[in-house]
Amino acid sequence: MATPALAITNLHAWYGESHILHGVNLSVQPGQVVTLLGRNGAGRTTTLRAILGLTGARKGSIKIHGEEAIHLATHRIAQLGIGYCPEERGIFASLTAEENLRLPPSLKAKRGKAMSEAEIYAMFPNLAERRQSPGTRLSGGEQQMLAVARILRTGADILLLDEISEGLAPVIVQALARMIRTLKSQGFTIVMVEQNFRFAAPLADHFIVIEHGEVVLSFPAAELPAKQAQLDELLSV
Amino acid sequence: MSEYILETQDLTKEFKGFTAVDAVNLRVQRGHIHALLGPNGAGKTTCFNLLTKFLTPTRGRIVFAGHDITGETSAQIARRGVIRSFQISAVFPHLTVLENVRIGLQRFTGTSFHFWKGLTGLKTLDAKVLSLLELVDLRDMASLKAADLPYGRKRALEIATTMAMEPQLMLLDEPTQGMGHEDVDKVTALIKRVAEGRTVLMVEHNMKVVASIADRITVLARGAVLAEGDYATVSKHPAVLEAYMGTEATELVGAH
Amino acid sequence: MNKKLLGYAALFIGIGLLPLLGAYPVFVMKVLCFALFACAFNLLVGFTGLLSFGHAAFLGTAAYVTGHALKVWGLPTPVGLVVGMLGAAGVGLLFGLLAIRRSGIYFSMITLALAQMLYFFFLQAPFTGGEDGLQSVPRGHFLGLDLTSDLTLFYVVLAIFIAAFWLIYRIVHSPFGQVLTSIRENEARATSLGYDTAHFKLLAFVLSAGLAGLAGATKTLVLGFATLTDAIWTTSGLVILMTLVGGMGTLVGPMVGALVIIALENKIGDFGNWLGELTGVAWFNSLGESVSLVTGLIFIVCVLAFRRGLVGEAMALLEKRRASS
Amino acid sequence: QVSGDVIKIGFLTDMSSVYADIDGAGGVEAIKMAIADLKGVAAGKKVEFIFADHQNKADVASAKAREWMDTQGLDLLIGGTNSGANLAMATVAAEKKKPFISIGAGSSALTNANCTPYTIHYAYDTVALANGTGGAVTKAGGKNWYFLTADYAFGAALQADTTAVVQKNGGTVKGSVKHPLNASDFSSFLLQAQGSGAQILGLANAGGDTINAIKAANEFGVTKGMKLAGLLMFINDVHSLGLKTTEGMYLTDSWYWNQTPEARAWSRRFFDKMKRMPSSLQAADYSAVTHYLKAVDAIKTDDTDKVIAKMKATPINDFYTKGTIRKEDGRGIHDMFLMQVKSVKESTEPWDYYKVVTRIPGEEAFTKLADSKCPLVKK
Amino acid sequence: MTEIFGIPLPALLGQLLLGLVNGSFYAMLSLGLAVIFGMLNIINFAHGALYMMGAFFAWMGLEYLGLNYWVMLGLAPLAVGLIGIVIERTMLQWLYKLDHLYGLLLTFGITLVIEGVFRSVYGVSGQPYQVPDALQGATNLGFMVLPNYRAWVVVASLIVCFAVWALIEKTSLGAKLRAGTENPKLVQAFGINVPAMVTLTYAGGVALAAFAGVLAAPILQVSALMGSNLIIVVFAVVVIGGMGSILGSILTGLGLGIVEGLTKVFYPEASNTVVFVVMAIVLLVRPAGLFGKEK
Ligand SMILES: Nc1ncnc2c1ncn2[C@@H]1O[C@H](COP(=O)(O)OP(=O)(O)OP(=O)(O)O)[C@@H](O)[C@H]1O
Ligand SMILES: Nc1ncnc2c1ncn2[C@@H]1O[C@H](COP(=O)(O)OP(=O)(O)OP(=O)(O)O)[C@@H](O)[C@H]1O
Ligand SMILES: [Mg+2]
Ligand SMILES: [Mg+2]
Repeated sequence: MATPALAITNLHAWYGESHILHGVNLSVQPGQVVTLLGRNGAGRTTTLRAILGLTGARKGSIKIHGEEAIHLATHRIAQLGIGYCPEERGIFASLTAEENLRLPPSLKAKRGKAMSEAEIYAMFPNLAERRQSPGTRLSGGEQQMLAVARILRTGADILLLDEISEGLAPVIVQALARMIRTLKSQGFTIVMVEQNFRFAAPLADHFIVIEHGEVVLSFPAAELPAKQAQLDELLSV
Repeated sequence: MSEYILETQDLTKEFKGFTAVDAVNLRVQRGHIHALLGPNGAGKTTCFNLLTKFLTPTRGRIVFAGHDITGETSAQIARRGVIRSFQISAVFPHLTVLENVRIGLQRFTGTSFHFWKGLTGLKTLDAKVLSLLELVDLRDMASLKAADLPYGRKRALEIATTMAMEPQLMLLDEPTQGMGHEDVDKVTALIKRVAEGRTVLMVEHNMKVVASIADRITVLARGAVLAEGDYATVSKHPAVLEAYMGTEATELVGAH
Repeated sequence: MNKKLLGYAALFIGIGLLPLLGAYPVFVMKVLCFALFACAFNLLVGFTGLLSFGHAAFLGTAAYVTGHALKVWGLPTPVGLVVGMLGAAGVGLLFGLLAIRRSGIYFSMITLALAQMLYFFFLQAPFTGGEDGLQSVPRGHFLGLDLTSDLTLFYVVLAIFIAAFWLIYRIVHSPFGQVLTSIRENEARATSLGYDTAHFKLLAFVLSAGLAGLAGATKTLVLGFATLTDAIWTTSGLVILMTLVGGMGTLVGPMVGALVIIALENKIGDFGNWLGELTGVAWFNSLGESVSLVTGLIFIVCVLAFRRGLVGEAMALLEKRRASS
Repeated sequence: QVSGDVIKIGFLTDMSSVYADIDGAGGVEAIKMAIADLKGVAAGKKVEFIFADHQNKADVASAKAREWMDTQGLDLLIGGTNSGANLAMATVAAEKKKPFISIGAGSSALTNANCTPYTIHYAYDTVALANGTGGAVTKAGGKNWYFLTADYAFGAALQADTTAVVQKNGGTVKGSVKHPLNASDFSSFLLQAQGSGAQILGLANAGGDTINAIKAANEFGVTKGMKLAGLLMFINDVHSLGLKTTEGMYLTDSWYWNQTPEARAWSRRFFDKMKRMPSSLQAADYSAVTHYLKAVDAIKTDDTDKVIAKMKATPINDFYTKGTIRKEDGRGIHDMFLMQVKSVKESTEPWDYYKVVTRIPGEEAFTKLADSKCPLVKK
Repeated sequence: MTEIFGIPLPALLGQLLLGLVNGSFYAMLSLGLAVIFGMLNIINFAHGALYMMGAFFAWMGLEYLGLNYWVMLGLAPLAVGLIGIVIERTMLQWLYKLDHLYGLLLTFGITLVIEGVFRSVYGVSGQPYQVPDALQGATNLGFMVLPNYRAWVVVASLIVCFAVWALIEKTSLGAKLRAGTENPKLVQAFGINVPAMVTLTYAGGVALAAFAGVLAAPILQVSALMGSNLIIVVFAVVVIGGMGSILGSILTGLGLGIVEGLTKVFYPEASNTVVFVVMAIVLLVRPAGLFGKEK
């Protein structure tokens, strides 16, 4: 088996004294699309943040393309080929849309295919129109597009996407789904956190359910029908 | 007396071009445990900050027990009996457990500005403090420094301090966050117990906790109220299902 | 508790014996005055969490007011001291009302700026004697004691110091002190419990100013003059250093810090000469001219490696040992 | 009968702050030279010398002086720069009954309102400066004055003393502007001075303030319409400003290194050690210590009263000056000199900065006994 | 002649212009403080000392190396910037996790050391520094004689302030800085070396101070203490302006220079204190400062 793009073993993370992740284990193969499921507050976002070293303290092992990243500074981790689209979108108010888009630098160790600005604007025509507006003046949907768009420029080949379909109009969600498929076909590795199961289900190769800071269920897409009942119970409100 | 102890009208908070709380009309019934739910960043903590004046609302009104408290300071609101806890535990780390609780009780003695007095006057409060600590199983740890407590015990201490203020309305921000399973159950039981005769408004991500103790639930998303009702209603509410977790995996157009 | 009391008693008796053991009383008195100044400052920074960068204003105000009261108005010595202290507390109230409006770094910058404003006022005001200062302030009598003798004055100053120290101890261990501690540890939580933290901070500020004033007034009495040095911003820096070196938030720390820093100021030249002789490096001989350089280095070392100060570190060490045994 | 079997001389001056160059380490060197020239012995006893930096702080000066007298058996205290510090030292010396010679302080109060039997004010004071520059410039036709005054006691005294002299000589004062001590920017004050239409701009300030004011005056073309009179300037100030900016200025001083052959000879020795020419204060440091040690040697005791009496009884006659110390108030009385700063062309060697314009006899330069408010002066 | 409150109009204009000169220095220094504060959350007390260092480097360049004003105008900020890098890497970076007050205390200590070194080597009486030949002389504006050098100072500082503003508001580097001030962690998560950016920001901020120092050298005497008096005034300027915006700190700096200039005409005794008085008033009316953000 090839080196996993991302391999996490026994990851613990804290916010201050609050112990959020209690030993997460997961592994993602290159080119795979993995969806992290779980209830609100289960720790999925925290998992993504911990990969990048954005939580308070963390412990365990995180290997990116085989390279141990637990002791690296955040920007060094990112440079290993990670593109992060945060849950709260992280659009900078003091930057225009275009500046937001151009903010992440191209990564040196380019493994994936970096999209050009033209390709991006072609994919999200709304953004082209509003490139001079201050970032946070865009509508929620536009902000979400911008947040995704800006990591496609960099050449990162592992994308961590936190609830990108949230709050978007159905057409856009469809566009995003198409986009993810395209990205997948181009060989991107994708880890998605999704509430919108309808959005995630057809895209994912693999599902992982997190509960109380631990992985409680992990199965490939093929097993989805068999696991559906268990999944419903784990995720029911 | 109105049946609602707390009402907000069009409560709104905007940060530099972004609305964190959007025209929220919240009504909390006296005696209820009322849960505030919503995804991360939905504006729950911001709501708490507005209610206790840690942030000034951009618009809207807050009425507590028939008084318009929109213009009052944090301390005034607290003295009206609205006491909050914080998402990240808020104890006084270098005071002992006993002193932590006593500092709250002390306010009622009216001696808080007496810089010339010794602490003997406060000792009379200790009995009451210990009985409060008893409630949260902290009595044995009364003389420890708060900083040395395990995290779950700190949250319990925080609740004890909050209770000491005899609040009419307790605002608890994620009281079980960051705890192990046993602690979660303990704290849930504790909240249920202390809620008797008071009103509690709490933010909680743990559905098990919410399902077991909440009388009423308000769900926020993107700063606005998405749904409201008891657990049964809310958990079936289509918008909530949509925002939380679509259980029917209906296929997306064009999928597969 | 009792052990602590005994410890303090021993400490003060020890200090009381110093002149009899040949220590130079004026030097010890000066250290006591600065120790009191640092203790007063520490009441604010150590127990309330407010870093004032303008405390010299209070030392200076009281020094001038007391100096003027004794020399020009001819008031009895105890009255002069009290008047100076009240003057400082009054200035403290005014500064406090403004500075309390902001917190953190801004609070520091505002106190610094206000103190600088007062400094310029003192520089120009006729009653301060400008840069010549207010000289030859008479010591007078205290409760029938003639204070011209250094030794008599010494015991009076020591008594004042003990009284003030007791008051500070009292404040720290009072209901009010409890609220201050809670504000320092977690202001938001204290507010949420219903305390108007601004009012508490203001009272703490005024008390600290008043006590710093007492230090300034006493210093005028000891040395017989009040000068701009008392009010200049570097003096504010000095008291921060004393507290930092000794240990913020400990009761005795500031005393130790004051002793170390004053001794350093006085002895660094000798020390430099000694080093110069020892090492043959001529530069050391000029160390006496570089007090501020050395002070700056101590500052840096303290902030980087030694934030608990001498007493704080010692206490931590003791605690560790106790915990491990 | 020498106390402690040594003769201990203490010197407190500014060694690190604004006046450090005027006296400071150079003053220390001058005193060491004085002691060495007498082979380190007086009245058969060893002479010891200690010094410290008072950082221009009266409190430091006073505390140090007190400590030295209480614990070190000090026999003579020399006060370097700064009036505030010197007034404080004088108080302590009087209390401890030790001789105190003030060299660098300007305040005439030292031997006037605040005089003591133990204070000797050796070199100069504001009155002498006023009489020198104020008097000479007015007599030379500079009748219209405007003052740029440092806003503190010393500046005010200098302005007041000079005003009196100007008016006595038939001049008028058109106005004055106060600037804060250690002002960084003088442009606005100079603009006001320029608008006054006066002929002479009197600088009633010292050190860095004088230097900055002169620089700015040149820059703003003030010097085109007005003549500058520095009321208190030392050669170090001129050195740091350069002749280009200072040429033609009047100033009053008690001594200039290139004044006489003896002065030159001593100054060369000093230069070899310090790499700069001595200021008048440094020369006075040497002179005063020599005068004291010779008095001790003559009467074979360091008893305060006797030495002071001897010093007052003996005329001073060395390369620094020829004069006396007035019995009544301890004021050193000697000639003062009005000098003019040479132009670059006139200057023939490094540090060749002044030409002497007028000699002002001591009796005219300093406060007359009749005008003194010193309580020791019986009237 | 037209008079305003008894002051002839030309004289007033002259004073306003002079106020602008001083304001230029306030603007450059408070701008540097604001930039540093934005990224590091540290109030750089050492700013005044580094400004002094800039002036000293200009003087030393001429004295020891024969490098003229124009060369040093570039070199001195560079050198001070390098020193800034050393300071940030060896000391400041350890404090980011602590209370901001420690940053203030540390930089205060650094100030004492830097001043102490220069003072022990060069004493305190100022070193003269000549106005460069190209800018000698003065221009008669009719209402006043304005030395060419001062005019240059205003122009140069406006250019620099504007350039810094443009750099921060209009370039991609500036975009990174602005983003970093909003959310440094996220910016770092994009693979941008934020720690290095922080270091460079500090270097840039202090280089700005050094640049101001070089500009000041021919106006003031170059002396060890030239920075410490200025810095407190600049602090007051910062409190008045509030740490809100780049433009805000520039405008506040210039404005207060002018206010101070006017005070020198109408009530010179207060010229040292007027900035502090303005500060007190602003605090009463707008505690966050004129351009300050809500807490
Ligand atoms: N910055 C923070 N400080 C303290 N606690 C936090 C912080 N961010 C998140 N938490 C807490 O950590 C827990 C896990 O949060 P996380 O964001 O990982 O949840 P999630 O599974 O992504 O849920 P959601 O659907 O709400 O996004 C929650 O209890 C949350 O409140
Ligand atoms: N002071 C502030 N300035 C700007 N934005 C803020 C501020 N405080 C909160 N926000 C933003 O407001 C939104 C709501 O935050 P809030 O803390 O209320 O969320 P929450 O519902 O409590 O989430 P969680 O479950 O993670 O605790 C977030 O996007 C947050 O970034
Ligand atoms: Mg999440
Ligand atoms: Mg929250």
